Amino acid sequence: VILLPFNMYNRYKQEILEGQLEDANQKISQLMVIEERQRIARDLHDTLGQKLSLIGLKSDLAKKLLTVKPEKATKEINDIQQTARTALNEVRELVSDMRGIKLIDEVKRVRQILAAAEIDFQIEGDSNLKDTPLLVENVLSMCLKEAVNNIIKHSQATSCHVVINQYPNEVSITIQDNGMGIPDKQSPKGHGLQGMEERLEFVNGSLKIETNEGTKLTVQVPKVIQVTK
Amino acid sequence: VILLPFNMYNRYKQEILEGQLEDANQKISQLMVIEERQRIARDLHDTLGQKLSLIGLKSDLAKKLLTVKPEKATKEINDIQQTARTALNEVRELVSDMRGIKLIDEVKRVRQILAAAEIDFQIEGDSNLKDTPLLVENVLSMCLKEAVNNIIKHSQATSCHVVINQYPNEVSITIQDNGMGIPDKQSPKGHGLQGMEERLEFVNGSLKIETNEGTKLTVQVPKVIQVTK
Amino acid sequence: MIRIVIAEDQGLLLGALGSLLDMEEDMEVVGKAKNGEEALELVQQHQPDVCIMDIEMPLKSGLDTAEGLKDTSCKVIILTTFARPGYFDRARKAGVSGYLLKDSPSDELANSIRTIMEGKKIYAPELVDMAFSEENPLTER
Ligand SMILES: Nc1ncnc2c1ncn2[C@@H]1O[C@H](COP(=O)(O)OP(=O)(O)OP(=O)(O)O)[C@@H](O)[C@H]1O
Ligand SMILES: Nc1ncnc2c1ncn2[C@@H]1O[C@H](COP(=O)(O)OP(=O)(O)OP(=O)(O)O)[C@@H](O)[C@H]1O
Ligand SMILES: [Mg+2]
Ligand SMILES: [Mg+2]
Ligand SMILES: [Mg+2]
Repeated sequence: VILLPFNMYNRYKQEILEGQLEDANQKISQLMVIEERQRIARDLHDTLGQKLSLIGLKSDLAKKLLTVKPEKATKEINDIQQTARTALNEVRELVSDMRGIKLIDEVKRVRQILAAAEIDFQIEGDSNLKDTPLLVENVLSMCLKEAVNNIIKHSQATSCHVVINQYPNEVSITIQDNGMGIPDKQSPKGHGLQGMEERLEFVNGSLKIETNEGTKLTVQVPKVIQVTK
Repeated sequence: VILLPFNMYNRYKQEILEGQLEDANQKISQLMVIEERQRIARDLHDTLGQKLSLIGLKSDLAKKLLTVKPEKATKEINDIQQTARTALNEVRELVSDMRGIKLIDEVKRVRQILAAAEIDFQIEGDSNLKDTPLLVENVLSMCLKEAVNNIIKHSQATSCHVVINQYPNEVSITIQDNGMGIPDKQSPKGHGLQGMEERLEFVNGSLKIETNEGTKLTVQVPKVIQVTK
Repeated sequence: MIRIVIAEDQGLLLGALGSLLDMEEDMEVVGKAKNGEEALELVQQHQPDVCIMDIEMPLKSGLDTAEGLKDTSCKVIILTTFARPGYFDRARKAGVSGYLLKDSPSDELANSIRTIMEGKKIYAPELVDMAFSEENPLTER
C-alpha cells in the first residue's frame, strides 16, 4: 500500500523531468539551427553578397555608359560575366560542402590524390551505398578521406588497398597501406584519428586500428541512426 | 526494507533516463542542424545557381547586342540587375526568417523599424493569435512585414495604423498608412505584393489593396487550412 | 555639390560605386578609402558632407569608424548586404544617417543621399534583424 504512492510519485517526477528535458532540448535544437543559419549567412556574406552587389552596381554602370562610352560598357559587362562565373563556382563549393560528400565522390578524389602521390590504389566493393542515411555516408567519406590523408602524410607506403563491404544492417570499410605502420609507442591520436572516432561514435560506429605490415584501419557503421541506445 | 531498493531503483532509472534523453536530444539537435544545412544547400543551389547562370548568359547576350542593338542591350542589362537583386533578396530570406515567425514577434520587429524610420505606429487588437495554425500565422506575419517594408520604402508616410481582428473562423489584419498611395496607373505588383498574394492564396486567404488618403491593405485568412477546395 | 568619401575594401565595388555617384550631377566623390582608418583620414582631410562605408573592412570596421565620426558634421551611410546580429543596433547607436542595401540601384542610393542631406534617416527594413539584436525570442516563450 505504501509502495504504490511512492512509485507513483517517482513516475510523476519522471514525467515532469521528461517534459522539461524535451522542452529544454527543443529550445537547444532551435537555437542550434538558428546559429547554423547565422554561420551560413556569414559564409554567404563574405562571398556571395559582395559579388551579387557588385553585379548590381556594374550593370547600373554599364547601362549608363552604354551610349556615351560603349567600349567601357563592354568592359563592365565582361566584369559582370566573370563575377557571375566566380560566384557560381563558390555556390557550387558551398553547396557541396553543406550537402556532405557522397562516398562515391570521395573515392574519386582519393584515387586522384593517391595517383598524384604515386601510391598504387586498389579498391574492392561498391562505393555506391544503398539504404544508408546521408549522415552515415558523410561520416564514412570523412573517415576514408582522413585515412588516405594520413597514408600520404605519414606512412611512406607504396600501395593503398580499400575494401567496402555492405551488409544488410551495416557498412564497413577497411583501408590498408604497406607503409611504416603507426609508431605504437605512445597513443598516437592527433586531430585526424580523434575526429574520426568522435564522428563514428555519433552514428554508433567504431574504428579499429591495426599495425602489421603497414597500417590497417577498419571503420564500421550501422545503417540506421539510433537515437536512443 | 522494501522501500529503499525500490526508491533506489527508481532513482537509478531516472538517472538512466536523464542520460538517455540528453543523449537522444543531442543527436536530434545535431541531426536537425545537418538537415537544415542540407535544406539550405538545396535551396541555394536552386535559387542562386540558376540565377547566376542566367546572369552569365544575359551578359554574354548584352555584349553581343551592345553595338548592333543598344536598346536591346539595355534591356538585358536591366534583367541582369533585377536578377542579381532578386537573388540577394532570396538569400536574405533564406538565412533570416525561415524559422516561422509568430505574429507577436513580427509586431515587435515592426515597431522597432517604424521607430527607426520615425513613422508613428499604432496597433489595435491582440497580436497573440488563438487557435490559428502556425502556417497561417507565418503567412500573416510575412504579410505584415512586407506591408511595413513597403510603407518605409515607398509611401513617405508619417504614420502607420495596424488593426488585428480575430473572429471565430478567420483573422484579418489591416495596415493603413497616410502616405502618397500606390501609383494606380499600372498594375504595380513587384515581388513583394505578388509574394503576399501567392502565399495568401496558398492558405485560402485574400488581399485587398485600397488607395485613399494613403494606402490600406486588408489581409484576411481562414483559421483552418483546407487541403482541398 | 554633395561631397562624398567612400570606404570599401573590395576594389571593384569601390570603383563602381565611385563612378556611379560621380555621374550624378550634384555629387562629387572626393576620396576613396580601402579601410576604416583611411576613411577617417580622408574625412579629416576633405571634410566631406557624407561618408559612405562598408562594414567589414580591414584595420577598422565601418561600424568602428562610424562611432569615431559620431560627433562630426560628416553624415555616415553604411552599406551592407545581410542583416547580422547586433550590427543594426550598433549602427543606430553610432547615429548613422543611413543603413542601406549594397545592392540597391544607384539611383535609389543617390536619392537616399539627397534625402539624408535634408536631415532625414533611412534604414533598409531588410537589414533590421530584431530576432538577434536585443533579446532572443526563444527565451521569452
Ligand atoms: N597510415 C599511417 N602510417 C603511419 N603513421 C600514421 C598513419 N596514420 C597515422 N599515423 C600516425 O598517427 C599520428 C596521428 O594521426 P592523426 O591523423 O590523428 O593526426 P595527424 O595526421 O598528425 O594530424 P591531423 O590529422 O590533425 O592533420 C600521425 O601523426 C602519425 O604519426
Ligand atoms: N504603402 C505604399 N505606399 C506607396 N506606394 C506603395 C506602397 N506599397 C507599395 N507601393 C508601390 O507598389 C509597388 C510594388 O510594391 P511591391 O512590394 O510589390 O514591390 P517593391 O517593394 O517595389 O519591391 P520588393 O518588394 O520586391 O522589394 C512599389 O514599387 C511602390 O511603387
Ligand atoms: Mg591526420
Ligand atoms: Mg515591397
Ligand atoms: Mg568589405
